[in-house]
Amino acid sequence: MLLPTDLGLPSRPAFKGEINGHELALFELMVRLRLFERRAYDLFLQGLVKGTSHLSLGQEAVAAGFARAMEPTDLTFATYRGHAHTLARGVPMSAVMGELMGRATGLMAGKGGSMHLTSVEHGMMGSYAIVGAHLPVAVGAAWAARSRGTKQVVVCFFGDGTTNIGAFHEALSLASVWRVPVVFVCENNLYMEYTAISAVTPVRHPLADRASAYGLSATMVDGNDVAEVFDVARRSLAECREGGGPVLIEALTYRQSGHSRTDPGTYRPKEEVEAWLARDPLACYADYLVSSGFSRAELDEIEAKATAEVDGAVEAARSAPPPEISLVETNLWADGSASWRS
Amino acid sequence: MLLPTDLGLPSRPAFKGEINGHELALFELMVRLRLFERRAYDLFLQGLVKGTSHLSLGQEAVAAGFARAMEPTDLTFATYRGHAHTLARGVPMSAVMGELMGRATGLMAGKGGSMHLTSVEHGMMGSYAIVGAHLPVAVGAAWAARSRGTKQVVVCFFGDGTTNIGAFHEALSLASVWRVPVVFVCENNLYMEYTAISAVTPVRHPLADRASAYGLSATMVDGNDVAEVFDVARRSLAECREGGGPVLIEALTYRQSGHSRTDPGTYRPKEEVEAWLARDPLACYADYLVSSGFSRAELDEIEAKATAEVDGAVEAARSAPPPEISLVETNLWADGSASWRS
Amino acid sequence: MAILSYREAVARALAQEMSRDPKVVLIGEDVAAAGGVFKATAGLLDQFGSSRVLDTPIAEQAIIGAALGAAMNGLRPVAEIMFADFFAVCWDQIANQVAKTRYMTNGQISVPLVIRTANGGGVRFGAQHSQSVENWVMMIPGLKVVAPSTPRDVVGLTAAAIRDPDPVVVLEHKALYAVREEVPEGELVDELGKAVVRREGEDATVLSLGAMVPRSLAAADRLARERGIELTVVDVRSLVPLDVTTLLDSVRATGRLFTVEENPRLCGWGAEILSIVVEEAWDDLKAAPIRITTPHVPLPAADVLEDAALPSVERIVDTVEKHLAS
Amino acid sequence: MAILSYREAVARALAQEMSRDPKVVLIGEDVAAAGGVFKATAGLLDQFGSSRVLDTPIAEQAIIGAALGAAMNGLRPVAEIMFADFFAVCWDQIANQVAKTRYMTNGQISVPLVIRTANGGGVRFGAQHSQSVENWVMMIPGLKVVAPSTPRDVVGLTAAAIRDPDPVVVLEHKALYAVREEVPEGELVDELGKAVVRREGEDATVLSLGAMVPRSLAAADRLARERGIELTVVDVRSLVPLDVTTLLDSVRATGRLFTVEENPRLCGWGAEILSIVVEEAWDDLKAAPIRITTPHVPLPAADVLEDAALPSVERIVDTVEKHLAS
Ligand SMILES: Cc1ncc(C[n+]2csc(CCOP(=O)(O)OP(=O)(O)O)c2C)c(N)n1
Ligand SMILES: Cc1ncc(C[n+]2csc(CCOP(=O)(O)OP(=O)(O)O)c2C)c(N)n1
Ligand SMILES: [Mg+2]
Ligand SMILES: [Mg+2]
Repeated sequence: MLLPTDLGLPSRPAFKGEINGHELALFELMVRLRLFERRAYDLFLQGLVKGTSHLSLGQEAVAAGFARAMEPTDLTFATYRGHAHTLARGVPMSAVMGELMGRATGLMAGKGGSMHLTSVEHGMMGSYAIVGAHLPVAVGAAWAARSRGTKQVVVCFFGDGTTNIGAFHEALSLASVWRVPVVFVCENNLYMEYTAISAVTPVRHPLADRASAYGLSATMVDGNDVAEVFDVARRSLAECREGGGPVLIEALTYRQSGHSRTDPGTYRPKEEVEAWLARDPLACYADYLVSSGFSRAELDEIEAKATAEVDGAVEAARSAPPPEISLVETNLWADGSASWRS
Repeated sequence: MLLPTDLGLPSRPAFKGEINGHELALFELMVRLRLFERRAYDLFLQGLVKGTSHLSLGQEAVAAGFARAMEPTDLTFATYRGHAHTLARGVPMSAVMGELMGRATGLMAGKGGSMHLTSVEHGMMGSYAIVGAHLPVAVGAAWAARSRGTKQVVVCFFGDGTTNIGAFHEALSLASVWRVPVVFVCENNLYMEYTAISAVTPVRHPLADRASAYGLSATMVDGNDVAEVFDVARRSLAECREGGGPVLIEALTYRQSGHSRTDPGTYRPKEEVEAWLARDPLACYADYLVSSGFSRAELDEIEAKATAEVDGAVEAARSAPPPEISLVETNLWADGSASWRS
Repeated sequence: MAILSYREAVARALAQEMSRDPKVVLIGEDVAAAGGVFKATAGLLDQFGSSRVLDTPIAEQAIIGAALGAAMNGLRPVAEIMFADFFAVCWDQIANQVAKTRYMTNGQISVPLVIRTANGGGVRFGAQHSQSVENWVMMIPGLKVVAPSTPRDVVGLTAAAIRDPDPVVVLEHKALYAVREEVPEGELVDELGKAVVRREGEDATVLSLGAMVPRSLAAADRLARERGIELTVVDVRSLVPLDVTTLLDSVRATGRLFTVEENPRLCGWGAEILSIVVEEAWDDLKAAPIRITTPHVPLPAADVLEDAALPSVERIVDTVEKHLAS
Repeated sequence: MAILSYREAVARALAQEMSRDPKVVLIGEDVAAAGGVFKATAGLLDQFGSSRVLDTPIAEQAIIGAALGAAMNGLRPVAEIMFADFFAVCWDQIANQVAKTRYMTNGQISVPLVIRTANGGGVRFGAQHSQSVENWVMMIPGLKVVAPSTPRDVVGLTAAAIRDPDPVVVLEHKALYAVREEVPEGELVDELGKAVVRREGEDATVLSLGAMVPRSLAAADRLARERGIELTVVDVRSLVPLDVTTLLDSVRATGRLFTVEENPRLCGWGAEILSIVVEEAWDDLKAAPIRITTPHVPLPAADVLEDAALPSVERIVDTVEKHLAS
């Protein structure tokens, strides 16, 4: 069991980060992510979303804080737990919902599914379902950005469990040697699937305790504190953009739901779950906003709008046709075909 | 360019380690390794050793110091640069030479070759030609040792360049989490093939600077100082044997020859080569022995004996027949066959 | 007889062998405390304790490497790789180390280990969690490969794999974990390298394995009922060693061969078996043998697309019918 | 015309394309300052500078992953994997990421990258540095695969691979690096997916690629000289896309097929081509097509053993002769 206090976190986020002018935008984004994920969960239970799905409930502050700090041309690389990161970059809910429900209107017309959300148009370069695989890819994208002088920064999200796999190590080494503009963000939600990360990891802080192995340092942030995340994100992106090389951030947060659709998450001690629910990134942030002068009513209005947006997205996906089955044999190659004959 | 002094090493090894009673045995072992490798090189030039081969010239103190400190039941895992480690565990020269020359008398009857020397009988569990691959395997052997209560310690040798590959990271993490009796020995010879390790590695000490990432600490030794290596090896093995979990050692040394047969090593600055040749592990140790009362004559005698042994091994291999070609289709399976049909 | 699901059969096989031989140990991600993400190892930690059932970090190279090292030093490890797709992250350990060790050392080192994994598609997991890797492993000399299609066979083949002195890959099919059937009580151990004729008919031979077996049987029933076409359906079960005798006997009897495989098309196990049949039973063939495969594409996620990609009962029926008619 | 070695042809192809397109970059272990361990990239660092020719740590997952990410973001990387055997340590990047990205994103992301590697045996490097991985890559949907057998083809096929908008694996054959021939001056670019008939004869068709092409040609010469048997020898050159037309045309003309491959036997490219031929040219076949392969074992290191394992001129001669006689 890891209580927030064990990790040196306050029992509620402090919201001390500099977010001037972004207060409501951050709130809106988090609400949208939260409501989308809740609805996605309901739709699973109804059998309308098939396969598997990994929600970001409880981790919205990381996705929101970063996305809001990024330039439109910056690039995101995320994992199978990628709904929030995809939406946060501005991808329409209907396209994401369509993909989850396997409709023709889906972001990839149903070819990718929940674990592979990608929207190049929005700088969302992909969700990767093999743990660790996207870290080297992010390094490559950042190398190209530097080499072409695009001023893009690449932000690469991954979990605590990912720090034990080989690709993580190779990617961080290479990123450091080549000094490329990538921000590695470890969303430490304390679990790799059903196993507490502490049970299978030799250090307490999976990313931060390893930074020096790559000649780098790391920043730890309260991943449930959207103000801190946004503030740190903004500074990290600026540092990278000015040639500061790779930046490492470990965001301490908590996965409020199970690992994936089929997981009730019963292996987590009740006290731990409760302590983390008490520092829910959204509820705490709403309280903070009210305490700093925003009205509950305006927050409620934002929430209502987000609910309507989710409703609309679900409706659009429900009424959309399934993809044409001819799609199976398309788009393997750049000429649009899937033929292995010349 | 990395001079010994840049790494904090004395210009000649200090020979301060505790080696009481092992003085001549260590000398003899190093001489045997040296002369064997030199002869192997000559045989390449004559076309009698085919394929490729990676010599340990200049690195003999590591192999000798460790092997001498190990119990017969302990296990060695090594790389393609494995002649020295194999001989040091007591494998007869003729079997190794036979394998290099592809004869029926070879350690694996020619099926493995220079890069895969293995002699289970001598605790030499294999030479691995894929960089990093043997580190997880060593962890598994150590896990079995602990689980079966055999009191064996596993010693796993690898190079500086190996610390950048994924398997290294996975192996060290798992070894630390499971706390198994393995000694990881990084022979830091400053080069990965033709590239200086410093050009492609984000930390100065490839292993030592990364120990903390696995919740471990590391010991650095002068890898050209057989007394120090032996002393540290003995203590590390004892620590592991008593349940001390994984131990990390970075041995600073230098590859006096090129990377492999075809490499003249011209990319190395002359000054660097000279500085390291001046601290040749064997010549310096001989001087040390003489200065501490051993006679040149007894050393010469040991050398003469070793020369005779090498001569004998070459002669035996030369006159041995090639392997029967029927061997190609044997020993894939435990029943001795290689059939894919039932 | 107990009714067991395919996933329960995995745990039963492991328990049977772990009870019998203290050297058998199980490692993998979430296999211990959580009982496996497919719940196929549920209860084993309680029964055998934490020194024999071990959770690992997410580090497949370490998992297979550790299993190999342990197999070299007196244990008989069973390593779980959660999804067959993840063979890719530990492919060096599987293809270059585990498979080659015995040969390279000229028999000095035996490698009695089992790699279990959830193989195959049909559950809408998308391109990186649905692959059928039968051909990945079949093509590597030094690996034995089995793929059970029923709960009973899960027990028999897994037990045989664990007792085998060589590395065996057990391809469980993730779309079958919920399938239930009666499985005899008591110790159950099969022999590796035995195909089973699941149905006999004289018009053509259909070879399949894993989740394609029930589909082939359903297609055969439909063809018999609706067209009077009688198929022999052979469950290949073991790709290495391969029961060439049973396969050829059947093809010789019917003169016609169809393979049904989930592999993407190129270099699948179907191509291999077809080649063997052509080389060894040429004169007995009445027509060109035909492969029914997934097209040569990654698997799409959406249900309609995945269903269109994988060989379906309809596609088997149509293909067989069309070729028998011509 | 200049006389070029196969290894020089690699550098020439890369220089040709790097001069033409500033987006083409080269990464790998020892490729820059050292010019490659096979000296196949010698001179490129001097010519194109350290921002376009980069040494990497020993980290193949990072090499391929970085190439993929760079290809997504505007570069056209050529990544060297020193030995084809090392595909195993980055197999996830090759098989699960590079190959599937375009399909999974429904065409949003193109992946114009090239993976070059030293493939094949014959130089006594043993089981982990001698593998022929044609089938490893052919079986993965989303990879194009070429395998030049001559210096001229190295230039033409490598240039075509670099210009192609999809991922292409170029299998250089390490036993051919020293082979020399005249190569035309000026820009040289082939088309992917074209087989070349190297020799025509009416008695049988032999399909081969890489180092098996010169062996097949030598066998054909010997058979012509000593037995009056005239073979067509087709250099397949490109496994994906596959020039089915040229292959089938030849088989239809001769009615007999032999494949010669270095892959270990099971699920090799020979099995695939044999299956295609059987499925599509059944009526034109006069006899069972025959595969000549390495047996299904890892490659041994000793010269006599390796020579016995790989298809040799003698084995090709004997096999063809035996089957044509019967
Ligand atoms: C190589 C690989 N191994 C295992 C898995 C199965 N798996 C999917 S998610 C996951 C846990 C990842 O944990 P973490 O990195 O902490 O991310 P989180 O799910 O908590 O966001 C595992 C083991 C996988 N997808 N890829
Ligand atoms: C996975 C893999 N990548 C690359 C190689 C090629 N290679 C063989 S040795 C070597 C250098 C290894 O350097 P280091 O670990 O320092 O060991 P050293 O050779 O110096 O003893 C390389 C790159 C390999 N064998 N395996
Ligand atoms: Mg996690
Ligand atoms: Mg080195």
